[in-house]
Amino acid sequence: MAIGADEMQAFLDGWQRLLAARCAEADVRRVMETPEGFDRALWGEIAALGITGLIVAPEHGGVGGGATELERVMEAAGAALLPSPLLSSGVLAAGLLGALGDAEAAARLLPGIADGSRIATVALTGPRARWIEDDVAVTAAPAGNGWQLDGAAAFVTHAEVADLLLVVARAPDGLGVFEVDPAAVATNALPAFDRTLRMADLTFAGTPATRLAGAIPAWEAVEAALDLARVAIAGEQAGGTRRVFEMTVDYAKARHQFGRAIGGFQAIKHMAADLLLESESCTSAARHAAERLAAGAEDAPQAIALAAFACADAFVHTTAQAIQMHGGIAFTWAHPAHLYLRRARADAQLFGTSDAYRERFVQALEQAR
Amino acid sequence: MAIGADEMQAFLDGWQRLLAARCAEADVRRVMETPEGFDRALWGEIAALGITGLIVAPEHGGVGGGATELERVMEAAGAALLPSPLLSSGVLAAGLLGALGDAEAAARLLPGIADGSRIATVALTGPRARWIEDDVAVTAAPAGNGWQLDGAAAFVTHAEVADLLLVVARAPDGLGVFEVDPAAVATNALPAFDRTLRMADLTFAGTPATRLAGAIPAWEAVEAALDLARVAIAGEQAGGTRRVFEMTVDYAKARHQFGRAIGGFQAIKHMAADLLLESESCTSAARHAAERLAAGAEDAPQAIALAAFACADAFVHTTAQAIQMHGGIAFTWAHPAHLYLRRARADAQLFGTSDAYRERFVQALEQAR
Amino acid sequence: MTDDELIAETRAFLAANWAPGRKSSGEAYGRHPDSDFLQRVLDAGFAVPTWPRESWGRGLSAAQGKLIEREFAAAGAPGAGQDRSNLWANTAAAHAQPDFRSHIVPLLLTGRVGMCLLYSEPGAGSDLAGVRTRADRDGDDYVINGQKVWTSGAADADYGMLICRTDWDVPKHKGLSFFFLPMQQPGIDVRPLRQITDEAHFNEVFITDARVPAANMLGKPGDGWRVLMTALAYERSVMGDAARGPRSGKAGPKGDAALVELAREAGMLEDPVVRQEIARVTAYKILNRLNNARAKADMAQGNSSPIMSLGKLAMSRILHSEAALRTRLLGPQSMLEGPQHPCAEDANFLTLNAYFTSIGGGTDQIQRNIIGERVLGLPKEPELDRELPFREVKAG
Amino acid sequence: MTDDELIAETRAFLAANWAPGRKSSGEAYGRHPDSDFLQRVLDAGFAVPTWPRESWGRGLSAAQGKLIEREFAAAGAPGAGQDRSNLWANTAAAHAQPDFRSHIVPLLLTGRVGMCLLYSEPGAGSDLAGVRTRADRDGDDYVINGQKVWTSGAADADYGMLICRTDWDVPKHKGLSFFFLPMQQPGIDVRPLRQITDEAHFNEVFITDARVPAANMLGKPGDGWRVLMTALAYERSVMGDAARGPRSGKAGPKGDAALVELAREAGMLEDPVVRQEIARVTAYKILNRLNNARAKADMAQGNSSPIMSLGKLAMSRILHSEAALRTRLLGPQSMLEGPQHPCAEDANFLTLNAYFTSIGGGTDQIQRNIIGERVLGLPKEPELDRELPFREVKAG
Repeated sequence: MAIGADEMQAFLDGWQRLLAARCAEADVRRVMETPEGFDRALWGEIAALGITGLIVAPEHGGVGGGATELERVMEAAGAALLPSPLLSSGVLAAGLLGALGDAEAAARLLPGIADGSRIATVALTGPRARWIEDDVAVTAAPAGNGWQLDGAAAFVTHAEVADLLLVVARAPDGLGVFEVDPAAVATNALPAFDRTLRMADLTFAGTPATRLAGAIPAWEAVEAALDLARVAIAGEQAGGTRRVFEMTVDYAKARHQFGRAIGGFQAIKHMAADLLLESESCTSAARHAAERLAAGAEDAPQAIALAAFACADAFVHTTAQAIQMHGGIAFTWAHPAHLYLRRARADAQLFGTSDAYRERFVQALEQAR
Repeated sequence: MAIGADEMQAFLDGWQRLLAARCAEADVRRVMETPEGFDRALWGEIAALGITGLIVAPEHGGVGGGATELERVMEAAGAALLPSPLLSSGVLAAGLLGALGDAEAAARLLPGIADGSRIATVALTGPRARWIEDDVAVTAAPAGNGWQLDGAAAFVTHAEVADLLLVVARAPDGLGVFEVDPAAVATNALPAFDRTLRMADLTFAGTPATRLAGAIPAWEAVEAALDLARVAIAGEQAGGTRRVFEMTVDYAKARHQFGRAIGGFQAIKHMAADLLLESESCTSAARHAAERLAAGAEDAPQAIALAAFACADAFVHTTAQAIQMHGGIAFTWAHPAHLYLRRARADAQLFGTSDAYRERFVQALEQAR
Repeated sequence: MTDDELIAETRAFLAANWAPGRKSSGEAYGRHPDSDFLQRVLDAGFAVPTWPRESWGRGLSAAQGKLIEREFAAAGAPGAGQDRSNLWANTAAAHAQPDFRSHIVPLLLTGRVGMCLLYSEPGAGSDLAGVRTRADRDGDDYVINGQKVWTSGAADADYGMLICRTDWDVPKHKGLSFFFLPMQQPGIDVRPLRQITDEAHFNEVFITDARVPAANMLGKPGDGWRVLMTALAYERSVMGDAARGPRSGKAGPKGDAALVELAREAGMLEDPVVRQEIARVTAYKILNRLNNARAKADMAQGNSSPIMSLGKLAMSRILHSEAALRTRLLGPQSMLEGPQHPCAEDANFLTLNAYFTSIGGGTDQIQRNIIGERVLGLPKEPELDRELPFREVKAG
Repeated sequence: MTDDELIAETRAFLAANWAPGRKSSGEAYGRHPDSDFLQRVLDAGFAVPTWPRESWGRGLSAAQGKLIEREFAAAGAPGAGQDRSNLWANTAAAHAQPDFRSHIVPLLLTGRVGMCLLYSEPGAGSDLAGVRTRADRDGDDYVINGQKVWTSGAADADYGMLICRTDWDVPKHKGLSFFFLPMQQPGIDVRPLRQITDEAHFNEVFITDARVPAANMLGKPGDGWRVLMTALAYERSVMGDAARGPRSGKAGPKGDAALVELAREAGMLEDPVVRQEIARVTAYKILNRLNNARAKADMAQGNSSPIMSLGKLAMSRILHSEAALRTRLLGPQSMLEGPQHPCAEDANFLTLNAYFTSIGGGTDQIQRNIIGERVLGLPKEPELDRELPFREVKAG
C-alpha cells in the first residue's frame, strides 16, 4: 500500500465530495439516458483525483493503491450509483495489465488508463458467461507479424466506449491476452436492465490483434484482475446496500400513517433491524476480502468468494426489502429505490453468480482443511 | 370408498371423542415413557372403533376405507400426538398385504391386523434408509420348504412390539415380501428423539421366512403401501400443525406483556398470519394427496410427493415457530410444544426426506409435461 | 315467474337482440362499447334483476338472477348480472341522493360514463382514512383541493369516486365525505405516473379548486368512510384478489410444469439446486390453488373460510419467489432487457411487478394485520389517532 | 506509584502467595474455591484496585488496574480485576446500605457466599418490569411472596438478588425494590426446571412468606428498576453475549471448515444442495465474527458501534440454521438420540438449545425492537401500561 491512513482518509473525503457534487440522483438519471452512459467531464475529474489510476503502479502514472483502497473507493461509488467505465478500465484492464507482466505493454498502455485519457476493457468470457477459463470462446491464430482473432465474447462491459480492448483468447500454445483496436470488432450493444450499465457482445472474424507477453499464465493474470474486480464490486455492493438502508430508515422515521411514524410499527422496525445486520455483514465481508487480497493471504480466495456471494445477496435483498418498506412511493420510476435494485441485480451477475461463488467458497473451505 | 359422508363424519366424531378422552397430553407423556410406547387398552378401543382395520377390505374384517378416510383419521391422531403402532400395522402392513395380492396370506393375516389382535410392521429399507428399492439390504435364499433371510433392515417402526414382520428381501428371482416371526430376529431398539416413536434395526442371519405370493411386483406393492403411509403421515402432519398453530394463537391472546396480549404486537401477529397460510396449505396438500390417491388419478404421485415435502416442512416450521412465539414457557419440558417438534422431526424423515420428495415432485412434473 | 319461464324470456330477448357469435369487448372504467344493447338489457330488467322494480330491477332472487346471467354468458352477451358486478352502479344506487341517483345509475348500467377511483393519496396509502384532500362548501357546490394517486382511467373519466375530508375537527374516520366528482373541468390535472416497470397504468390527479355539486355527494357529510367501505367491499367481490395479480409473463410455458420447461429451455433443469427451487415455487402455486378450492367449497356450503384472505399474501410470495427463480435460471442473461431478450424481460418485469401485489391494495404487512385481527381474532394495534381531531394527527 | 512499581509489587505478591503452575477452577455463582487466597488479594488491594481506598480499593486508574490483571492472568491467579468482573460485588457496592455493604462486599470479593438472580417470573419475561412477586413491610423485615424462574444456582445460594414489587399503586417501573434475599430459609422452595433439552440448568423458585431484613434492600423503596438496570449492565459487560450461547456440539470438527467435515463424514459433501447450505451457514458464522471484530476495532478507537447489538440476533440465526443443516446432513439418523448416536444427539440438542439464544435474555423479537429503537432511532412501541398504576395493568 502506497498510501497512509490519514492520506487515504483525505483522498476518500475528496472523492465523496466530488460524488456528492457531481453524481447526485439527478445526475445519475440524466447520464444513464445518454448513449455513452457516463459523463466525460466528470470522468476527467475522477481521473484528476487519481481514481482511474488508483491501482496502477506509480511508475506508470498511478497511485499505487491496492485492494483495500479500491474497496473503499468503490463503497462511495456504489452509494452514489456512479455510472462510469471505472470497473472496466481502472480495475479489470488495469488489473490485468498489472498482473500479466508485459513490461512494454504496461509502460505503453497503463499511463493512459491511469490518467483517464484511455478507456480500456477486457473481453474474457464467451456466451456461456461464467467468467471461467472453459468459457473463453475466442481463438487466436498467427497472422503475418501478429495474430488474428475469431469467435465471440459476451457481456463485455463498456466495450462501446472503450479505446482499447484486451481480449482473452485461445492460441495454439494456450490462453493469451491480446490487444485489439475496438474499431476492428463487430460490437452488438446489449440493452441493460440496469440503465447505468453498458455492455456488448463482440464478434471477432479475422480481427487483427497484438499478443501481450505474459510473465505468468494468462488465466492466472485474468483471475488476479477478476479478484480485484470482485473486491471492487463487493465494495460497490456494500456502499449501495448501506445507502439504500439509510434511505429506508430515514423514510421510516419521516413517513407517518395512522398518526405514527411507520418505523414505530414492529413490521417495519424488525425488517430494519434485520437489514442492519445484512448491511453491516456486507461491509464486513467486502472489507475483509479486500484486506486478505491486499495481504496476499492464503485464505484470500475464501474471503473473496464469501464477499462475492454475501455482498451480492445483501445488496439484492436490501434493495428488494427497501422497496417493500417504502410502499407505493418506491413503485414509481421517480423514486431512486429501483435504480439501486437494478444495479444490485447487475452486480449479482458480474462476474459470476452467487450459487457459483458459494461453490467456490466451499471448495476453498475443503482446501483449507 | 365404502363409507358415506355422514357416516364418515360420525366415525370421525367418535374417533375424536376417544382421543380427547384417552389421549390427552398427560396420557401421551405417560405412555411415551413406557417400554412399549403405546397403551394396549386404548389400542383395543381403537381397534373396536374400526381404526386399525380402516383400510382393510370388509371381507377381511376391515372397514374398507381408502386414502381419504385414512387422511382424516390421521389428522385427528396427529393433533393428539397419539403414540401407537397404527402407522406400522394399520397402514404399512395392512397396505402391503392389501396391495400384494396373496389371497391366502391376506385372509390369514389381515383379520388380526384389522381387529387389533395382531400388530404387524414392515421392514423395507436397509441402512442407507432412503426407503427406495436400491436400499433393500436383506437377501432371501430358498431353504427346505421355505426361505431364509440374511442382512439388515433399518428404522423398522414398532418392530419390538410387532407380532408379525413383513420383510422386503432380494430373492434370486427378484424382490419379494417375506413373513417372519419377530422372535427369530435380532432386534436392536433405537432410542428415538421423538419419544412417542418406537424403531429398531433388525439383523437377519439365516432367519426362517415364508415367501408371500405376489400378484404384482413386490416393490410396486411396497410403493402402494408407502403411498398410503405418506398420505397418513401427511394427515398426521396437517393435524399436528393445526393443533400447534391453534395452541399458539390461543396463547398469544391470553399471554400479556407490557399490559397487552402479545398477539397484539405485530411481531407475533404477523408470524401467526404466516403460520395460518402454512397450516392451511398443509391441510390442503394432505387432503389433495389423499383424494388423488383414492381416485387412482394419474397425477397421484405428484400430489403425494407435494404433500410429503410440503406437510413435513409445514409441521417442522410451525412447531419451531410456535416455540419461539411462546417464549420461555415453551423451553420447558412441561410445555407440549417440544413434543410436537419431536414428532414433526420424525415425520419429516419417514419415509424419505423433503429434499428427496422435492426431487420426486420435479420428476413427476417432468413426466406430466 | 317460474325458472323455465324466466329462461325462455331471456333466450327470447337474446335471440331478438344479440346476434349469435357476436363478441363484446366488455366494460372498461365504466364505459362499454355496447351501450345501445345495454340499454335494451336495462329496459328488459335483465341488468340488475335482483334490485326492486322501482329501481331498474325485477325483484328476483339471487338464484334467478344467476339463471339470467347463465343465459347471457352462453350467448356471449354483456350487461346481465350488474347487480353483482357493477361497482359504480352499486355504489351509486346504494348511497346517492335521489335526483342524482336517478340520473347516474342508468348511465352507469348502460356503460355511458367513464369512471375512476380517487382514493389513495401520497400521504394516505395504508392509512386511507388519513386522506387530506379537502372539500369546502361554497353555495350549492363543494370546492375540492388535494392530490390523488394510483388512479386508473382518470384522463378519460367523466366522474371520479372521491373520498375527501369535509370536517377537520372530528376524528379521522368521521370527517370524510364521498362524491361523484366531475372530472372534465379545469381544476383537474391528470398526469401519468411512471412505474418502476417503466409502464404507466396509473395517474396522479392534482385537484385545484375543482367544483362538485353538493347533490353529487353519496351519503351525508361525514358518511364518507362508510360509503367507501361498501364501495371497497363491492370492488373486492367483483375483482377478487386474482385481479390484483400482475400481467403474467407475456409468453412462455403455462401450467404446473411451466417452471420445469423454463429451466429446460435455460439448460438448467439438471441442476439439483434449481430443481429444489422449482419444487418450492411450484408448490407455492399449487398450494394456493388448492387453498382457494377448499375455501370455495367451504363457502359453497355456507361456511366462512379463513383461507380466502390468505390468497393475496400467498400470491405475493409466489410472485417474488418465482421472480427470484427465473433470475437464477437466466444467470447473466437476467442483466438484459428489451424485446430481443424476452426471458430476461419477463424475469425483470416479474421482479418489479411483484410489488404491485405485495404493496398494492394493502401491503403484505397490512394484509398480515388483517389476517391476524379479522381471521385469527388477535388484538388490534393501538390506534393512537383514532379519537383525535384530525387536525392534531401527526403526518409526514 | 509508577506502573513499574505497581508491576513489581504485584509480582512480589504473587510470588509470595501463588505457587507457580497452581490452577484455579474459578468462581461459580459467587463462590470461589480459593477464598483464602482471595482474602489476601483483597487485603493487598488487588481485588478492586480502581475503587477508592475507603472501599477496598486503591483509587488506581483503569489502566493501572489492567496492569494488575495482566500479572494475575500471567500467573494463572484469580481474584484481580473484580472491579470489572464481579457482578455481585459491584451491585452491592454501588447500591447497598452502609452496614450491609460493609458486611457483604468483602464476602462477595472473597467468594464466600453463593449467589443467584431472582429476576424473571412466569408472568414477567420480556416485560421484566411487570414482576408480581411482592414484598410487604413487616417490622424490620419485608415478607416476600411470589415465584421466580430461570434461576441458576438457586439451590446452594446464600443470597438471591431479588427484584420485586413494594408499591402497587404507582406505575410499573416505579413500584419495584431490590433485595439481597437470604435463600436458606423455610419459605423458599427451589425446584429444578426441566428444559426441552431434558437438562435442568435452571430452577423455579417458589417464595412463600420468606423474610428479608429491610437493611438488605439495595437503594430505596421504589428504586428497584434503577438498581436492576445497573446490575444488568454489569452482567452484560461481564458475560457479553457469547456467554448466552449454547454449549456447542460436544465433539466434532471445529473451525470454518467444520460443516464441510461434518458433511464429509455424513457422506453428503458431494450433494450440491448441501454445499450451498454449508456455504450459507458458514458465511453467517464468519460474517458474525468479522462484524464483531469491526465492532471491537471501532470501540477501541472510542467510537460506539451499532454492530455490537447485532451479535445476539446473528447468533440466533447461526444456531437455528446450523441445526437445520446438521439435520439435513443426517437424514433419518436425526431421528435418534443417546450416546450411541452422537451426531444425532448434537443436531437435536442444537435444534432445541438454539432457543436458549433466540428466546433467553430477550427474544429475537425484543432484540429487534432494541436494535430498531436504540441503534436505528426508530420510534418506540406505544407503551399502554407505562403510566398506569400497576394494579390496573392487564395481565395474563
